[in-house]
Amino acid sequence: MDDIKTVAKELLTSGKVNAVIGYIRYGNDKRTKPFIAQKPEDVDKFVINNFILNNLAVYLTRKEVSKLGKVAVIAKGCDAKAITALIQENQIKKEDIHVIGINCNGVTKDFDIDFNSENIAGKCLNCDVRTPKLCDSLVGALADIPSGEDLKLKMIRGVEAKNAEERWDYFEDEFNKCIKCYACRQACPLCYCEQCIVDKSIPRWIESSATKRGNFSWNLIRAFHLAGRCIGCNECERACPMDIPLSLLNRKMAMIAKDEFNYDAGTDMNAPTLVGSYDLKDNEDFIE
Amino acid sequence: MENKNQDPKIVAFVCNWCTYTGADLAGTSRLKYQPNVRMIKLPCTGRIDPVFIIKAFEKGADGVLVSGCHPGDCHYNAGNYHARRRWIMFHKLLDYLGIDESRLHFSWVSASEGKKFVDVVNAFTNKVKAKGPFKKYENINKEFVING
Amino acid sequence: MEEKIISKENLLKLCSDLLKNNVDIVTPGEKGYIKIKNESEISLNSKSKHTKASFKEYVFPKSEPIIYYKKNQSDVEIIEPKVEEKTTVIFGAKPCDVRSISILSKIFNWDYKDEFFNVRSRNTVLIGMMCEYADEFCFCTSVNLSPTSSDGSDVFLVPHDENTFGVKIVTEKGADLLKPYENYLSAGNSEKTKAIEASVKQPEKVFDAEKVRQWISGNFENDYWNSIGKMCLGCAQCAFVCPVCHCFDIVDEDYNYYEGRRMKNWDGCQFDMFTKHASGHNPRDDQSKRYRQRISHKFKYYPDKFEEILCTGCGRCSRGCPVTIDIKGIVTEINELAIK
Amino acid sequence: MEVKEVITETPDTTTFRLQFKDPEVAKSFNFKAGQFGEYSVFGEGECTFCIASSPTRMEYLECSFKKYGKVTSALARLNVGDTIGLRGPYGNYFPIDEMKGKNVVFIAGGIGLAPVRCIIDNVLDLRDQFKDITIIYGARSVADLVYKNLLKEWQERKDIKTIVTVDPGGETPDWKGEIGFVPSIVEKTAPKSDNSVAIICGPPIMIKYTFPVMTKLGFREDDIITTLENRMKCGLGKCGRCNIGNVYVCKDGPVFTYTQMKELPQEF
Repeated sequence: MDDIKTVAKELLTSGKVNAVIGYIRYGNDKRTKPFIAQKPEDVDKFVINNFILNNLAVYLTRKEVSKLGKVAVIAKGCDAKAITALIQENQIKKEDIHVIGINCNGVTKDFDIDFNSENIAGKCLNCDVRTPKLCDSLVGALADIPSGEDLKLKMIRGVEAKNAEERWDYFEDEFNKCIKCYACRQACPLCYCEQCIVDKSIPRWIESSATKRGNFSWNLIRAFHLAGRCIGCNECERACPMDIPLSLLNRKMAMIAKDEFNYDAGTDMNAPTLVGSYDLKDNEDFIE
Repeated sequence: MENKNQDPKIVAFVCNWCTYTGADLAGTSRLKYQPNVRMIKLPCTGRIDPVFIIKAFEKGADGVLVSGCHPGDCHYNAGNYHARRRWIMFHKLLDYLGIDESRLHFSWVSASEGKKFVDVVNAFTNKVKAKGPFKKYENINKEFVING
Repeated sequence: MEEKIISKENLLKLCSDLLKNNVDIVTPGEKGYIKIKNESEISLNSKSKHTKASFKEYVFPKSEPIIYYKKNQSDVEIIEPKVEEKTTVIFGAKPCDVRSISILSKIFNWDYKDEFFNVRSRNTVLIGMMCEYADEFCFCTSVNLSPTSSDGSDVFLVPHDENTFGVKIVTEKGADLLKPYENYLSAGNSEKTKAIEASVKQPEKVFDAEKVRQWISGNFENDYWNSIGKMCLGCAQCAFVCPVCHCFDIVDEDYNYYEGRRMKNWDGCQFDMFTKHASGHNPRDDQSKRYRQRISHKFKYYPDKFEEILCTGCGRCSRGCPVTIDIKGIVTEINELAIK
Repeated sequence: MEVKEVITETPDTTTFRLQFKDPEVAKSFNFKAGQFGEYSVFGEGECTFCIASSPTRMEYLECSFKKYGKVTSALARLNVGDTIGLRGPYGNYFPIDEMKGKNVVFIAGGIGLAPVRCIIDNVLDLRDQFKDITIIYGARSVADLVYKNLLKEWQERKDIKTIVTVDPGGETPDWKGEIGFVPSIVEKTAPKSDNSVAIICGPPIMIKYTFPVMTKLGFREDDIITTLENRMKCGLGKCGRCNIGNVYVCKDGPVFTYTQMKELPQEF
């Protein structure tokens, strides 16, 4: 299996791409940050380890990056799903990017913690895309990963078990923490709208104030706009400075999409999107 | 906002071609239904964005009724199929967040179903009346309200 | 400056008494600064990591109404809200956080005086505590602060050991707060306090703020800004957790057609919408320009205007940044560019 | 404030004539030419623009705005008798005292005439204290010219020189004024530059190309004055968005000389 540096260097020197988006170590050994290499020698800083948390697909739709021309991007299995979803939604073209897939051995929940069964990210526990489905080159080798308990799923089940009133109270409290910094939106690879619904002011559908009402509506609509689109990279939750358990919403929506339509986001770049298509046999028990 | 128990506020988002015409038919047929519904006509159920429903609740609606053409009858061929798929996701999300499912009602009412429209409105109004005002949403609305 | 000693037991009693006297106590919790209900929740750990957000929201709330209006026919009635005059004690804040109030009061009091801020800060008593936590993102020493600085605090605590704390009474306000509880305090031991303060590990001083200021003045169009702009995702996490970022937005909200309120909400300079004109023209239309504004505002514009660096070196913005854009690293690099 | 009169200037530009509801406030309110206000439609928000009438005519205030965003659209929907809010006056003003005894050139484009009009009226009311007065005004098309009646009035006055121009392609068959972009008309007109002050306001692109023309004509950079525009919210130097370098446009502006503008970071 090829080494990331060799692959990236080859892409840059041959001129196949103008830039490679990857990870470099930052600060201590348990932290990385995204980095855009434009010169072959920049590639030497690239690392692949258990702390490459960022989903680099978020950069592909950004104006500052698309200016660079054709880019290569390092993608874990979940990141490759995001790229697939972006292609599905016609935001990027397959031929404009080069995906360097990595055989992923799991990542941590956050930086600065050890990689072990306690700290492994929930999304890695039952991961079915440790080898990315969509990639132009593949690097790294698979190894055993620690197993752990999927706490978030347990939380979802916990919320489901509550009655409606308790659920409302729970989410009202959680959402009330929101400060409207929109880190969740900006960190999300699929939140690429040029103007977000919350920034639209004529009329103002979603209030920008961080009040209970504004927060509730914002988090509700964010979850809905990602329904059937969220690929579960969980970057929103990691980015949230107020520790709102956003995955409780996104994952629940993905579960609904699976139950209702047997749909998994980001698995087939040629498939129609979930809300962009329909089936005559869709469930309508709830409609009178 | 007073006397909410007797007088719930209901917002109906209806499609221009079927339900609205159905409501018209109810009118011309002199059928009576409860007057709590404020109807908002849209070109198609496919145009009913979930933010409309959120906004309705924000502005104090106790119930929201969404209605359009039966499957297969859409004036634009597939608008209601798209809408249906969206509603499946949306009503499950609202339920998960703890918004009482019975405050949001979906129905198909065609242009010829004046009677069905009356029944739907009456049944839904009674249901919302029984539920009483939407206290939970009112609470978050009234944060920082004038005079405390 | 008067110095006293207080035992942990008495400190808790003091908090309990304050709570009984209807004083709000805000203390660093596990996730953020929290208003406590019981004195046992108080934070006495000088080694704890910074909370994710600062206590800014207790003096400058994330959202607050500035006026209410009631319309009838063509007339409008305006009701101005009153900020409640209630004493709040910020207990056990780090020296970098405590400093934020005096920095912020410069902007809120030049020219027009912002009463919302002033009423709150007047009623806030700051009990700072020496800090024994330093990670790679801390740089208080570089912005002329230190983990032992009582600058900005009304009362400053220095833990002597697990059960005793040195109490420095820094301001009148601090003395007034403690006056009724004098019997909890005993004579001070400033020698010991000094020794402990000297033993605290100080974060390394990594840049010279004055050099950085000069470099920024002459390098508005430097390519260096572009390299950051490419990586920044454009959220306002950094601004919202920052103890001294103070930009805000003003929007109207209505309950119904006749009644509503005008809100003052936090806003951040990394948003595209922040400076976008109605016509579509945007003076800062690129992420690198927006990031340049952030750094320049903190290390040049604010010092130029108010002689105060708009940064306390707490490192929150970097710790929380989704893509680890490290302000300390960036300013250090600027410092190196300046030396060259 | 009560809307007393609504004047439709162009299809998308409206002028309001406003009067204070409270006579006490009306008595105490005063401002200087060039200052701006924060106008609000309750429930929609606030919006910043200059006071377009002259401080020498205090019986009413005027403001002109172009329908663009949320608040201006809401303003455009208002009728006579409606109430709007006004905070202000904010910002600095044109140095009218220093301009006395000098030649004055006013150059404006599009809706940029509104802030200039304030000072023009002010100067005209004190006509004998100034020397030659030249007004050069341009708009995209004939339909986009604002204050048509005033323009006519100015053109009829013998003691001032008024030139009105429209961009090429914007003329109508019966258009009698100049055709051409403002900078080239300024160059053609070549107003006297010694002992003169020029006041310029218009779209950024017009200002950008007029500056070199002015320097070429021999105007001192200190004597070229313009008013800047930025997105503003508070008007009090707090909220941070109108900040350009060290200055807050809402406090230290909106009136700047060319010299001052050159010192600022080029970010407007």
